[in-house]
Amino acid sequence: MTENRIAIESLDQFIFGRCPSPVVCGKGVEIGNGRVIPEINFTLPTMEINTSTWSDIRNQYRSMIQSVMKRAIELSVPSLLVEFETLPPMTHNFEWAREIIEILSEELHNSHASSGIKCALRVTPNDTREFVRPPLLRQGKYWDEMMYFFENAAAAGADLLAIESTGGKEVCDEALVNADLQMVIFSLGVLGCRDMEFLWNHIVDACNRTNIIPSGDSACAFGNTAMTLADQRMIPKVFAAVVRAATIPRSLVAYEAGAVGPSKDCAYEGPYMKAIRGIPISMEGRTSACAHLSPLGNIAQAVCDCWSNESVSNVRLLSAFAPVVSMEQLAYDCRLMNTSLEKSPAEAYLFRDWLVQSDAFIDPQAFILHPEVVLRISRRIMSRSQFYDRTVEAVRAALDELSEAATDGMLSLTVQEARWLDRLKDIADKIPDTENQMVENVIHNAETLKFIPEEYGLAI
Amino acid sequence: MTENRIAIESLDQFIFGRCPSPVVCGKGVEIGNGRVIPEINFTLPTMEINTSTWSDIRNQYRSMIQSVMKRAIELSVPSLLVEFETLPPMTHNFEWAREIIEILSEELHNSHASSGIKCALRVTPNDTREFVRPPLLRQGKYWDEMMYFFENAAAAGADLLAIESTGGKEVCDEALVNADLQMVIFSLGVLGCRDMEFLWNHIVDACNRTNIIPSGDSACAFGNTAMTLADQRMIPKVFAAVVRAATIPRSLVAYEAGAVGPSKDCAYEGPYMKAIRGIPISMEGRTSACAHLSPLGNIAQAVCDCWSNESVSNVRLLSAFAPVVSMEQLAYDCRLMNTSLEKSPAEAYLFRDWLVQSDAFIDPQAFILHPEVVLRISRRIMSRSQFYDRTVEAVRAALDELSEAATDGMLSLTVQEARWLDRLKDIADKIPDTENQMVENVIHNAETLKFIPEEYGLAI
Amino acid sequence: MEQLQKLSEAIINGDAKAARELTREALNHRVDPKVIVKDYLIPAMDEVGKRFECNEFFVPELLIAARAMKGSLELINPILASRGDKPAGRVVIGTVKGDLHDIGKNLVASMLEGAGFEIIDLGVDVSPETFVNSIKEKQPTFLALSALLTTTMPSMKHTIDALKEAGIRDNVKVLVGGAPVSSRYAEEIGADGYSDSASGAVGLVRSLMT
Amino acid sequence: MEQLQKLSEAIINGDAKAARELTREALNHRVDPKVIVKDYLIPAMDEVGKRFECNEFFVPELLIAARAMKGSLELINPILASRGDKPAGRVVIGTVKGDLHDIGKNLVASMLEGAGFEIIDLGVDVSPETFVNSIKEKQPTFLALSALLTTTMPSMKHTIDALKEAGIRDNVKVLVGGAPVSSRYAEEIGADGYSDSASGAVGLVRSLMT
Ligand SMILES: [Zn+2]
Ligand SMILES: [Zn+2]
Ligand SMILES: [Zn+2]
Repeated sequence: MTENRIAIESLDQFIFGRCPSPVVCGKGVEIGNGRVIPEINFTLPTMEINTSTWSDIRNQYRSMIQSVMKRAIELSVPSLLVEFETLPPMTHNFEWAREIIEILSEELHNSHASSGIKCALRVTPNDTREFVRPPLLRQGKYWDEMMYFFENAAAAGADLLAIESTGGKEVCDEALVNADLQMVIFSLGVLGCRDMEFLWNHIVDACNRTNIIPSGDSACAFGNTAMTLADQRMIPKVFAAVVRAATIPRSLVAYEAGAVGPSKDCAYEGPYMKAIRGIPISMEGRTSACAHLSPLGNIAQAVCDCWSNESVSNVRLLSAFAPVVSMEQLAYDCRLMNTSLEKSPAEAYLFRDWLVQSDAFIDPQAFILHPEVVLRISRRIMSRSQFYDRTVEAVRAALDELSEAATDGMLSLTVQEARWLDRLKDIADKIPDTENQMVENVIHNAETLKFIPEEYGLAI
Repeated sequence: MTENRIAIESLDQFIFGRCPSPVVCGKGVEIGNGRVIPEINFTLPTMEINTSTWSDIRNQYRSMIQSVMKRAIELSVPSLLVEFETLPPMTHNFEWAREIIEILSEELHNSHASSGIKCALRVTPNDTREFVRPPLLRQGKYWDEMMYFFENAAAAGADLLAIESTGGKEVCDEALVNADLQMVIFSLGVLGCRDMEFLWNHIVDACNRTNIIPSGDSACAFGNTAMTLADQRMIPKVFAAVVRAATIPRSLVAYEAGAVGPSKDCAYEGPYMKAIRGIPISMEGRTSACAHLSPLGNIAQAVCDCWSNESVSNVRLLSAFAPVVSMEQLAYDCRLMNTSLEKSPAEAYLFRDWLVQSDAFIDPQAFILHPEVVLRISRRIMSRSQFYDRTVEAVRAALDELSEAATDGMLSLTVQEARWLDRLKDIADKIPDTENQMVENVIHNAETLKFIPEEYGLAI
Repeated sequence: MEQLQKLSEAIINGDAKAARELTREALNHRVDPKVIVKDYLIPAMDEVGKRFECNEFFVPELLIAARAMKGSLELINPILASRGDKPAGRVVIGTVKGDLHDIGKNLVASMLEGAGFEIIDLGVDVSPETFVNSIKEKQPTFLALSALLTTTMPSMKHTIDALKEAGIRDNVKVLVGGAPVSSRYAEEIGADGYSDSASGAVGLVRSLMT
Repeated sequence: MEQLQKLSEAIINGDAKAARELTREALNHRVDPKVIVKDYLIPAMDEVGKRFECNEFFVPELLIAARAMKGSLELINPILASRGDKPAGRVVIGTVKGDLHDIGKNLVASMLEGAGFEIIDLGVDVSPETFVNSIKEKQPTFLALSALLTTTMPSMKHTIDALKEAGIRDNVKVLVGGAPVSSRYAEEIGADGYSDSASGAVGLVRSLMT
């Protein structure tokens, strides 16, 4: 548990490119120290990963990083982050990951040497623990593989480590499609937080031993799954907005265990991490439409420190391969933010406010990222100190904010959405007051729910 | 010839989303009347166009327009322009173009009927006259095909017509790779302007007869070819910047002949058209990186009325097909510009200035689009009344602006670029004073230069 | 018949208890089980589907209805089977090898189940061999494959190839879906159908039944 | 040899007149034309290429040098031919059917010419049959195809197919290039080489000469 104060107290400390605790990494990269930097991601096109395709895969990563760095240098990008998110076979077999990390790191080194561009490599293995169902979270082959990965990434050339961990997902998946708020709280506030604490203590320990930066975690498997379902009109947007709120205490655990940021690009709970812990955050919005559509295209940018494309596959567009296109778009977006920052803080605040106002009142999921809302909900979350209590508080605070905004006519909701908002408030009122009670209600159902209590330190 | 006054006299009338002469078109679309609207383009992926692939082609256009409109509606886009730029076989055979225009127009109608979204269809046939070499510009099969297209597009469902005409290109191509400024001026200021006058009188006439809006022309084949060559470091950027300036009088001819805008997205001479004629303009920048990279990612946006992706092929990205990704990016960009416009003009000017300042001093091609530079060069161009004189004036004014900015240290140039700037100034000093002189110098070389003087109304 | 109208409503509102009760009652009154299915259950689910298409319902409401429908069918199907009536199609479903994504796959399974199909869910990370064995054993009408990664999409092709090799490709209709999959890709690998959404899958399967 | 050093410089500076004069002089002094080419002309063009790679030169400078080089070769080649020496490779080049873009194609042609190759430029919108006929007639070592549209790229494949059908595919090395073309596509259609830039084309052709 941590102190209850939040790191950013007021709106005029809450802006893109600046945060209370900047991170320095790689070859001269400073994150959150006055300038937004691009974070570029790329992945393979449709192809298989096996020994017969491996040399092509190596070539593709080599050509992706080369062409991306070439364009970054042509566009005078002063500093950037490259993220390598592995594909599952590369987490299973670290030797494959090692080869790619070495290629990327070597090319970053060359670019830095030839042009002085500041750069760093973030590596993100997959959370493969759910390859067994129900997942084994603290033992077994997959746990061992992941830990081996964390222990060895630095030596291969990675500067930062991250993960999108999935503890609790086995329960949350079902809860999402059923819009079951109670089980969302259980999966995130009980299972998710507990797994995060266990996992991140191990990760931070491995990072400290091998001298690499433990950056952050993303509740992608929870919040973004909800967002995608809502975008396809499968579940209500107000529900997805509340799920986002419920992920906050869960993701916070990583930073309490020692992660220092930047948070993961796809972690839209990032602004809360920045507000509460003061760490720099990576965000993605309209420039990541290549990876997923979203209702957060502009607002995601409002308080970002890195600006990312999430991921793009190496397919050919009319101009160039898609990773180069992403690089160019990120470069211009960052130039624009940094131009306003260089002018004066007052001007940059204006820019932030447009980014916010252009999205915030159209979609409840965007509204939850409104900086004022972020600060208010953050304070409420940090008024509690237990994982579970914070999660319940986050959900209730989000519901209160949404209701109030809807009542004021600030946030427009369809009839169906409004009906669901009322329904969710009713459910939230009846949520068990303590983690113990919640666990007691649920644990006898563990088998049906497909999770193993012991893997979360829960005794039956 | 037109009056010498320019339509926009000062910086505080020169902003995105507003122009002196807005255009109303299609189903309720207003362009340049207080709001920037997206202009979305898409094209086929790698495939052939023939009778056996035709049904697939129809399906692809149908699914592209449907998915694009679906996303636009989901994102509450109030108003948009769709551009259909044909592929050469569709200009040769209008029946093919007709089918696609009908599909697009039908789907726009459906979207408008079901959601109220305002929309209009711009159709742009190819300038196929150069299918014979040297080009026949005023007669023959290709001319007839093009005119047939213009006469019939409205009946098929098009709301606006445009073209990227190529008169003079046969001479300019060689001039570009040789950085031959004299021949650039001849190809644009003599040949280009003459062809524009002839062509656009015919187009405007056809449009008036068939009740469709003659929107504009682009010097793409000249200015953007130069930009692409410069981006690949084949020709100096200062030269490409001067070529851009040389295209201004040429493109202006369309509006003097009766085109009313919006100008074509890829016409980066657009800000000059807006300044001089007061028409609304379409522009493309970082969001058109899918179609071509550029040094103009942000500054292109500064005074746009439509904001475009130029074109994207229908390939699958991780999130969706690429046209949908473009639609989402344009929607968010426009939301942001419009948010600042709604706040107050003063705030929107700030935004415009950041867009300008983030690019203008890094690349001479961006510098030429600086709104202050645009107004100054526009005034100098309009101080002359003949096509040729204006073209020479545009070139000299651009060289003066670049030299001054380089001398002041505002614009940074490499040693090589600076050397070329000096060289270009020397050449500009020696350019014939009158069109007659210029023509006399060149015309005996017509055969080597691969153009037919009569096709430009030039007697030998 | 008023009671049966209530059965339809119970399904639409996802009231599983009432649906089961009303079904039991109807069967006791010797209403032809085929009539119950054809005239009340399926129209009820069609109405649910329609509300979903019109954004009146979300998936949770759709799933509750599907569960209510399933409860009724559990009473009806044994009777139909005892009369020798063929049940609606059987569907083997799974996420292909290397891929762990199952929300989309689960949704499709639930919706098909709600539409009266029998579902055999092989889970995630399913190898071509497992699919082949299941098809040999269960003789389904449909095989539905899901993939969410560009690097696991090729497993769809492998699975279809394995069916061919086992000589059972023509015994089953293969449907594919998942974020990176397109109708073009479906065609390329020789699948019989593709849907870009879970809700579209039901219509697809029905259209291929005829 | 000092004079010959000046020849190199004339080429590098693109001074065609001086280059021709110095070449003529050298030939009059009975310098082996092969030596002139190998030790002075080609190294000069290599230097020009190097300056281009380092962003010291732009294409216009490169083209002027290539033209100077061509002028010298016009004096040298007849002598080499009369001695029965084989000239450097011959290249047939063109933009494929349906496509009118020729800047890229022209650049490649000029650069190859500057590097001493004999160029037969068929222009734009060239049909597979025209390419086939030209290859039969001219017997080039290389065929270079250019395309700038995604919808004309398939013409590259058709051209290669036409070569196969005519039974002359193996007589010539096929190179492809143009904005939408990738090395992957080149491989797919069975081309022998791909370059993503005009300047890269010279290196590519040279590497395939050996
Ligand atoms: Zn993620
Ligand atoms: Zn264009
Ligand atoms: Zn265009």
